[in-house]
Amino acid sequence: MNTLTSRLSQASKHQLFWPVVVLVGLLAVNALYRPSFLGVEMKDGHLYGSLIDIVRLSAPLILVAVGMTLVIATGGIDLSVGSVASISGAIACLHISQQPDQNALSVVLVALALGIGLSLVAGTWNGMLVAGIGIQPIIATLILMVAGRGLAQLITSGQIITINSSPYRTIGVGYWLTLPVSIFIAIAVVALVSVVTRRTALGVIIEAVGGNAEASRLAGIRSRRIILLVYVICGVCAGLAGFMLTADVSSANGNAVGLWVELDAILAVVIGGTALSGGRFSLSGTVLGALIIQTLTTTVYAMNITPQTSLLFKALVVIAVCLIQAPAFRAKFTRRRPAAPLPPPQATASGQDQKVEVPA
Amino acid sequence: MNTLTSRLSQASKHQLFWPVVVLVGLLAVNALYRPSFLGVEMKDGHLYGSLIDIVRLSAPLILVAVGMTLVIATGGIDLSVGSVASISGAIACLHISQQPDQNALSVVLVALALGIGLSLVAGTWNGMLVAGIGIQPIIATLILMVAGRGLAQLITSGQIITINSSPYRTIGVGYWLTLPVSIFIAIAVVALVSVVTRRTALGVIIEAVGGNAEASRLAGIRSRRIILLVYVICGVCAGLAGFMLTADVSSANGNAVGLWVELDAILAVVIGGTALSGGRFSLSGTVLGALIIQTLTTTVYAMNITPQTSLLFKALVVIAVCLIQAPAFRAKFTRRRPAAPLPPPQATASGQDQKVEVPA
Amino acid sequence: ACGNSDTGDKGGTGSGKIVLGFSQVGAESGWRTANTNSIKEAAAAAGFELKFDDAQQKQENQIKAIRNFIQQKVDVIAFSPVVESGWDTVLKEAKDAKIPVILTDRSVDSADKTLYKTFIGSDFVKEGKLSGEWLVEKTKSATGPVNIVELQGTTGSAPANDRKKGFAAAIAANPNLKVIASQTGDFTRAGGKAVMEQFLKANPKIDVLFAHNDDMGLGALEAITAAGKVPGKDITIITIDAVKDGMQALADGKFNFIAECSPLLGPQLMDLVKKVKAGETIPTRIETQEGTFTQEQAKAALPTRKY
Amino acid sequence: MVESQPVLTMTAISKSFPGVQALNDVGLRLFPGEVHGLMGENGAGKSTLIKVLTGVYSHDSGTIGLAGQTVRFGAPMQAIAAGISTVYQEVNLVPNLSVAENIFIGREPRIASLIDWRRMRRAARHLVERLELDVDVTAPLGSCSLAVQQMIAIARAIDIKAQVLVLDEPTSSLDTTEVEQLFRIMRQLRGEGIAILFVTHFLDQVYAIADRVTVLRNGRLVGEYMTSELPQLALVEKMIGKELEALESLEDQPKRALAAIEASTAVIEASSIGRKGSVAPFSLTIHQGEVVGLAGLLGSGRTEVARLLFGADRADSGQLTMQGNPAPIHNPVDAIDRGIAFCSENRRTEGLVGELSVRENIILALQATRGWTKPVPRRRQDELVAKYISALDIRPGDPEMPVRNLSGGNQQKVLLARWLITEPRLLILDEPTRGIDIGAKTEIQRLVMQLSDGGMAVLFISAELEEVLRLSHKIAVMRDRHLVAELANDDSVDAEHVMAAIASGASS
Ligand SMILES: Nc1ncnc2c1ncn2[C@@H]1O[C@H](COP(=O)(O)OP(=O)(O)OP(=O)(O)O)[C@@H](O)[C@H]1O
Ligand SMILES: Nc1ncnc2c1ncn2[C@@H]1O[C@H](COP(=O)(O)OP(=O)(O)OP(=O)(O)O)[C@@H](O)[C@H]1O
Ligand SMILES: [Mg+2]
Ligand SMILES: [Mg+2]
Repeated sequence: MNTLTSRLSQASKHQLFWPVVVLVGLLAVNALYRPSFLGVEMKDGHLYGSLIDIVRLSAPLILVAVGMTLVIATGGIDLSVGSVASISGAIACLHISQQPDQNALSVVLVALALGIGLSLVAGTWNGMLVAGIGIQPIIATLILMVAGRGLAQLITSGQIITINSSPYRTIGVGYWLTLPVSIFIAIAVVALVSVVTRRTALGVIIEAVGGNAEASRLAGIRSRRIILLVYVICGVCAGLAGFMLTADVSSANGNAVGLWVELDAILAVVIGGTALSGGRFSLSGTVLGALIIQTLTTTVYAMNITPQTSLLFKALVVIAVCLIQAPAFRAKFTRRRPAAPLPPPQATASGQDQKVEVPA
Repeated sequence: MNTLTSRLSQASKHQLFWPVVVLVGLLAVNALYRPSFLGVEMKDGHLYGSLIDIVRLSAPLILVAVGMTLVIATGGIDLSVGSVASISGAIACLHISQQPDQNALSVVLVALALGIGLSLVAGTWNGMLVAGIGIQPIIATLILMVAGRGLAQLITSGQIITINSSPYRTIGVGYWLTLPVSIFIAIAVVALVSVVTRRTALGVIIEAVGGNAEASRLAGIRSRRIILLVYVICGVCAGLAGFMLTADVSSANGNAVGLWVELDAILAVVIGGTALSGGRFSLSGTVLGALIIQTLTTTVYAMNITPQTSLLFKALVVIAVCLIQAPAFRAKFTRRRPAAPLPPPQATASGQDQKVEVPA
Repeated sequence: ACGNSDTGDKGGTGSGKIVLGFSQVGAESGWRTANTNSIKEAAAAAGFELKFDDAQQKQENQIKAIRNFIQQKVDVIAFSPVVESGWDTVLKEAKDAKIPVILTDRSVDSADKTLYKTFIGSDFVKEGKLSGEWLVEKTKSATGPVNIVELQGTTGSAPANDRKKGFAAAIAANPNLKVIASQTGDFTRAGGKAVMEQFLKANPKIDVLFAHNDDMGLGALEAITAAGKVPGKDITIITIDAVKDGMQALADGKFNFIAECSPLLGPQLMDLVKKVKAGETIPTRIETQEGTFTQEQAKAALPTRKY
Repeated sequence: MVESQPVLTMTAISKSFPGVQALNDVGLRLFPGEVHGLMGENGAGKSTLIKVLTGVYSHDSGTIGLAGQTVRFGAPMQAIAAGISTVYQEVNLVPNLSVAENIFIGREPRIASLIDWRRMRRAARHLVERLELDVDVTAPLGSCSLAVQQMIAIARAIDIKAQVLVLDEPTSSLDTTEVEQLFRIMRQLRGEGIAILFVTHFLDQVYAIADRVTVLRNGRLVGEYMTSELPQLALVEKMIGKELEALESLEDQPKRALAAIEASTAVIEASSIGRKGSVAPFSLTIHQGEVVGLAGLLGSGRTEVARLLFGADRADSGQLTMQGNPAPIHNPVDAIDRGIAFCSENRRTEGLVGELSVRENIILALQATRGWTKPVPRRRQDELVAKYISALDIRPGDPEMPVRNLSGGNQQKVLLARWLITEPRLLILDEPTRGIDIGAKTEIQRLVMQLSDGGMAVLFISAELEEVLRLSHKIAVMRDRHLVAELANDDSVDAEHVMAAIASGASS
């Protein structure tokens, strides 16, 4: 028993240990480059500083990544999150912009409802394609990823919709208890999702479906519903992120909102230690991953790295993360999974290659 | 015995049958919209017409998709093809642009050598990350996808390199025996790859690794080498495509060359009937898939569909293909594999849902 | 602006109308949409049949689209190149097909100037220069160093390269003017804001912001106010384009100067098309009528602003 | 018969996994031209020892000597190259490749590096015939029944010209006839001087073929014995380390009266249920407290029958009746809601979720019936799990261990536990004792009897006819995907009868 708990704690340390190290490392680099980077001052009633920016800006990514985590845990993937964010942001801003009194709370609430509504539809659509018809997730969601931009364009009729609604702005740039509101939203969502997955059986069932879908089916799990559900959740998370992204600049640009966020989210999930092959997932890991990615972006600006090299810089850090995590994986694989019931090829490929690698 | 073989043959028909139908359908639509669409006339010594354009423009996509097919057959994926194409095109153009006589064959040959060289390096890099270190393919190649753009930028130093070299142009827009040269290149590569994979054991081994990496390893296959190899092949194919793309416009734009081609390639592979979960692959299917995608794009222009709707249009066609293919999959799943060892989650998820779906 | 409605005509010059094939860069900004609208309205007004194509920022798309125009035997082709170079091939094809080509708003760097009839559009270098010169003028009294931060457009794009070039050339006149940080904001508000936030924190003393377009400037506004600074006062803001939101900001005194980059070249384009079709000779470089705006001029112009 | 020089010597081998000392100072000698039985309970360390030998795992300490010089394989391919050919416990082949490709993968016949498909198929067909299997070598392996797959794996192994042949529970789901085939070939190979290491839980098989046995217990070496000098009981005691009165008590279980049971209400009535390409329509009635055994040759369709009753595959003809009223079953969910449980034959692909812990795997089916919104309270989980871990003696008895880390037999027990806690009305067991050691096997058999005495209906599929005879009140005989006979299992019936029925298909 003891040995076990200690081993588990070890493992979990493994899983979150390295991401934490990287995050701290990045912050340290910034601090060295510019000591004031870590400084946080009080400006008209709220905290102010690069750290706060990072946290605020990472909020939407956290939302998207949390939804993505569940999808990936079932062995799927959702490429359409960026487009969904763009759509929900667009519809919300469109509605507000058409109202006489943009500051009316009711108006904003309706706008949010509309956005969430469309996100639900989008999520359901993805879920149906994957679970209902059985199109492979990458393809199924790729469709909405591409077509979604078109939809967003249609909603904004190709324009950039500018709004002037303080309640809506609050979502993106408001402060509460000296901290950005967006953070509280992100925290709330993360908390909610973890409770729903971990206090109910949803988490285990998701992991079962991701781990061995056929076995789950024969165990009487309604995999289709579960899969549908996670895509819906993912869609809604993306929709919420869309509000933040548009509220941040009080305008909706169908083309730009949430561009590339799907890749960032996938990275966050993987850096957080959830395998793309599905199965066990870690929400806390994902949150960490999101923070790392945002810090990376901010670092590029803060250190004013030239646009050409910034991409390389980012890539290098990601490699670094993967590399230092690899040994941990490897150890895990060799110690805890040699007889793994065939995880999907890539995973196995790595798994077994690592085994091959084990030094005699 | 008989029933089985006939069933197999059916299946294989299924596999290419529907893509062909779709392709023909698309062409038919165009012909209806503008009868001249199918017309091919002789213009100063070479054939000229929409069909020719489709074939010529699809050449680079075919190259990329063929490489992608092998990678996907091992259960992997290569997101970096676009960047690799951009890099090899950039280096080639850079070299040519720096020479006094851009038309010298030797110059062009060196340029090509440089491009292929870099592509090899890129492919090896991906292969090492996936097979060597065991990073999950999406992430491993995502790194190069992102960083590669940066590299291309650095090579072109953020500018657009324009060249004026007829031998190089030939690769993209030249004609031979009244047909575009690029076609012959594509055909040659496809032929080469099919021979290498089908006449040697390579094909089977790839399918084995993709089907059950652990088992392949126990069977004494050096999965790592195979995986490394396919990523290298994929890289080189992407590099070749890069030449065509840049030669087509006699200039290299680090940002633009090969943008989104990875998605088109993945679509082509899937439409061609190769499962993203790895295992059996079909090169002919992939070629068909590539032709469909290109025809789709051309159709959008020829029928002058507005940008917002064009995306939707494309998406719809892709769904259509996936849909009509789904029953075939479904049938396969239910009839031939109730006890088949766990395909990766998403596949199984669909697999089993399809089973659940089978009407009584 | 969701595309044009004409799909009836089977292409070609079947009907008597002049057929104009136009390939647009994309719809990346309010400016671009205004440009698109201007062209569509003008075409309709002139009674042309417009075959409109959106290249979505991709040169390949644009080349393919142009080839299609050639096949469809349109009377005149016009397009705004996504990038400067790599057009010789397709332009030659057009020339072979005896279809005149007009470049709008962005030029190409083809050595052979006969490949296209004319280039009508703004001069990005000039826009940069105008911005720079205004700043030099404004700060000539300044004794100490003036710290400038620059929000570049999308890396590698012609407007970004040229505006940077022109601006740099202009401010060279006053050694006090220094660009202390320059980062791409991808022409978007979110980009401009995120970058500016860090600029503000990294550089305690920022006197001037030069943004390659209004949208990035507008994004930066948020960052500046959040930093407790007053845009237009503590930090002088110079942008390019003069889209409605930008002009509003200028009129409200949040911006200090905008070099116009007018998208309304539709009418000009249409009578060029007529001329070309009629075989008249026209100059190979035509600049869109556009000016610059100070806060006062903005207040005046705003009511009559089309976009 | 023991020759001078052992071809393979493993000495003082130790291997530990986190929390488990799988092997502790174990030794093994293999002589040319012998069949050597490796015996031990579930989790004794047999498979681990084999995987250490072939380089799947690297051992912590100890030495391996092959034909004189010491070796240490970094990967299976090296072991193969060195002449060690292995059939691993869990069938490890590539489902999407054809039978022929699976047999020859990694060593395809070539003409100057070009693969020679024709020769490959011919050779494959030849091999399959040698094993007297009737399969299309171009069919995808995934479409073959588990037993067939196991035979294919064997075919592959024996075709590799090796000096050492390792077979880890090759007979676990084979029927007597296939076992006979296998033994014939093993003797033949032994005659050619090949050393064969043979793992099984069937004692009679050991005595039928093995010259010597090495016995492991809890990862330790108990000893090496000549089979001829070691009586069954002694061997069993060495394996489980205690007297085995259990077995005896079960042996002389009286056959139980069918009449009483036939009187009791029918739990399920299948009338002409069938599915094209899988099983011909059949009718079968199972009563409360009745154990119905399915007998048949390999590939006769037993698993398919089970899958149909459970809705794992959808029947395309006939209907089901439960407690008198029609009960259409379209999918496992329906079946489970109606109190049917199906313990599938292929635990690895259709049973367990390797990544999840023993506890989560055991709870899974119960949880599924409640839906995800109503989680089984953690305390209740722990009780249930603890209860069945001890009841089935699952080792290591650590509920939080990933189930993939358990030994084959223990995994099977976990799967069994999953279904037992759902307390079904009808329990379908497809090869439930596959790969399970004698001790546990008797436990499970007793369990089945208890359950049926308690009124549970059981459909019992096993390749082991004795087992079927011992447990079932009624035996349904399958042949070529047809249900050809039903025998009331009274004292008159014995193995011969059943075999006869299987052969002739004569109904009774
Ligand atoms: N998973 C499967 N997919 C397709 N066909 C199968 C599958 N399993 C079995 N079959 C076919 O159905 C026939 C019956 O197989 P099944 O496993 O039901 O027989 P069985 O009596 O259970 O024999 P075994 O002892 O192999 O389980 C086999 O001959 C095989 O060809
Ligand atoms: N990958 C692993 N990680 C951790 N423990 C393992 C692993 N593989 C095996 N074990 C443990 O090692 C012990 C021996 O397992 P092994 O598979 O060798 O038993 P076995 O003799 O083959 O049993 P069976 O007859 O059931 O196959 C078991 O306790 C098992 O739990
Ligand atoms: Mg074992
Ligand atoms: Mg069976």
